[in-house]
Amino acid sequence: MIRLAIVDDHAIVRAGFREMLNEELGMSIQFEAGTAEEAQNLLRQHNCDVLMLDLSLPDQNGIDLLRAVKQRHEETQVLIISSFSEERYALSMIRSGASGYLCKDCDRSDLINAIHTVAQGRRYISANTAELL
Amino acid sequence: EAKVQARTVELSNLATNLTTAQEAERQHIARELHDEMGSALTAAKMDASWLRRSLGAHVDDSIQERMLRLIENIGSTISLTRRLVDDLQPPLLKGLGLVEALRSLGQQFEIDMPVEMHFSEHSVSLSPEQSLALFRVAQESLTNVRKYAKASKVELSLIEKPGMVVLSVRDNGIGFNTENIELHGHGIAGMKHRAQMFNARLVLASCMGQGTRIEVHMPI
Amino acid sequence: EAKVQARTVELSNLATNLTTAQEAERQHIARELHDEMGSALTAAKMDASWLRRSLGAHVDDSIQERMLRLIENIGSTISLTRRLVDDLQPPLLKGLGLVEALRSLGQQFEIDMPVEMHFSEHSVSLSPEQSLALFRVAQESLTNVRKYAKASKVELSLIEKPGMVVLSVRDNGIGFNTENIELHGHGIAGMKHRAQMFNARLVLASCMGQGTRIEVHMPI
Ligand SMILES: Nc1ncnc2c1ncn2[C@@H]1O[C@H](COP(=O)(O)OP(=O)(O)OP(=O)(O)O)[C@@H](O)[C@H]1O
Ligand SMILES: Nc1ncnc2c1ncn2[C@@H]1O[C@H](COP(=O)(O)OP(=O)(O)OP(=O)(O)O)[C@@H](O)[C@H]1O
Ligand SMILES: [K+]
Ligand SMILES: [Mg+2]
Ligand SMILES: [Mg+2]
Ligand SMILES: [Mg+2]
Repeated sequence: MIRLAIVDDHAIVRAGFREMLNEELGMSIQFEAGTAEEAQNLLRQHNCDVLMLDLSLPDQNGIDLLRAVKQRHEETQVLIISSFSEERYALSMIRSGASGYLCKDCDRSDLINAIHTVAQGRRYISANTAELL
Repeated sequence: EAKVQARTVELSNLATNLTTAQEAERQHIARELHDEMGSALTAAKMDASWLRRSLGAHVDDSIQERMLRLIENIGSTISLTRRLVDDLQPPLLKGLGLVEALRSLGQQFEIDMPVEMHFSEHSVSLSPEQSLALFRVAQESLTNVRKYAKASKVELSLIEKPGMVVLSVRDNGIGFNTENIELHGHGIAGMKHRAQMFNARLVLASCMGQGTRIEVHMPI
Repeated sequence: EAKVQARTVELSNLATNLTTAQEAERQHIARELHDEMGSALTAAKMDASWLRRSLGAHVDDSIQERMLRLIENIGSTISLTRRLVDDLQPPLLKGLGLVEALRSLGQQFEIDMPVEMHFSEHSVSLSPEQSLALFRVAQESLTNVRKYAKASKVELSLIEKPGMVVLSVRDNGIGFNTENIELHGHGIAGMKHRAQMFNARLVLASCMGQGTRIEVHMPI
């Protein structure tokens, strides 16, 4: 069972992800957070294999949270799910410790594929980004 | 005389304000687009996809087709939003700092020509405003290289030196006559003013047939 | 000396360019939003409504609910787009001209205080750039009135006179000392420069306790 967490400041977006993933066997959502602080608190209480992380959060930059997570919870894989463009930002995120980068408007199948990939400790990025690495 | 001097100060302040106001406006629009528009559209796309899955194959072809078109249409508005936001605001600047923002900028230009990059190892200590100013200078310089230089390569660097940070963009292209540049365009005039806003020095050196070098010496 | 003079010209050009560039950027974003975003969203909303009608009452409540939410969501992005476009670009200016744009601007301010409006009957012959400049002056002046004047009423007029068009904004509020305004804010400095860009004269008259009058005499 892959334990998931969703960090995004928009409830409606979290709800959308929850719906996409509820139907999927082999995954369960441990917690959701709307702020970086909430996420950090919940991470102390719950174990989580894959953290789905939005980059723009109200209280802290998503990138700072990414770094903090990688420092304190090494085993947690961070999958960035952002509405900023992958071609411009994915590489920097990967360099900062993310395991994957996905755009928010991705298809459900892409999301599921990405979660499986990073949960296995592999990288999930588009072919274009991979070429740049 | 004193009056002309006063007018110069007034105009310089005006230019500074216009520059600052424009950046503030960009940030405001980018935030509205990214936060409000972006999340509403993401939610809409998710709902549409959910509907498509829920309706499944039991519905008419015409409905399926329309559903698909709807999803595609929402997708294209998401792409447009993303493109507008990218142009308005370098989001990496705040989160990852100037070096990462410049690296990503350089990578974008690499599609057209090789970009050799050198960055100081330890994080550079600049204010957000200084960082934005240096980013905009790099952006305009690289745009000029792409537009005019006919260069086979360009170097982009940000180096820390005692008491200052030096941004440099250097190409090996055709070069140009740096006299009377005010007459041509506004990019360089804008860079000059941005540098001046922070008491930084702008060095512009170009030699016909040998390329162009632009540096900003930003005091820290 | 000559050097200061040259610097003044350079700065004045820079300020002009910044003003023009900002308006051009606003227009560009407004156009993308209006044309691309607006049309894609309108199409999406129509498709969603068509789907809702076609599915009719035969489908589950959960699907109907979701359909409704989707339509609402798209509707709210359409409103947001419209709001952004309106803020970026004075609506009506292009389509209906300066008088109508000013009338609508005045009506917006009427929520806070009565706005007495006088406009020349026959259509005023200004270039689009001149119209935009006058509109921006009126907008900034009315904003200042709202922010500072404590006025019980304001007059907004655009009158054609021989060889010129005169825009005037006059309030009966507290007034202010017009000396050293450069030190306070940038609104008036910006108006001044906008007027200068078209060889227009900006008249600023204010009397403590008696109100403020701002006029632009735009040559035609
Ligand atoms: N790297 C370069 N190589 C060759 N020529 C250059 C380079 N950079 C600038 N120039 C020349 O200098 C001129 C002025 O550049 P500037 O950026 O000020 O204005 P512009 O690019 O023409 O217009 P704008 O930037 O306002 O769109 C250019 O028109 C071009 O002729
Ligand atoms: N109609 C008015 N009545 C009273 N005071 C005014 C009026 N218009 C302007 N002022 C005074 O003049 C000052 C300068 O106005 P200006 O528009 O240049 O700057 P601002 O409104 O303070 O700032 P900004 O316009 O840059 O947001 C104001 O701060 C205010 O004190
Ligand atoms: K599940
Ligand atoms: Mg967010
Ligand atoms: Mg240029
Ligand atoms: Mg003002």
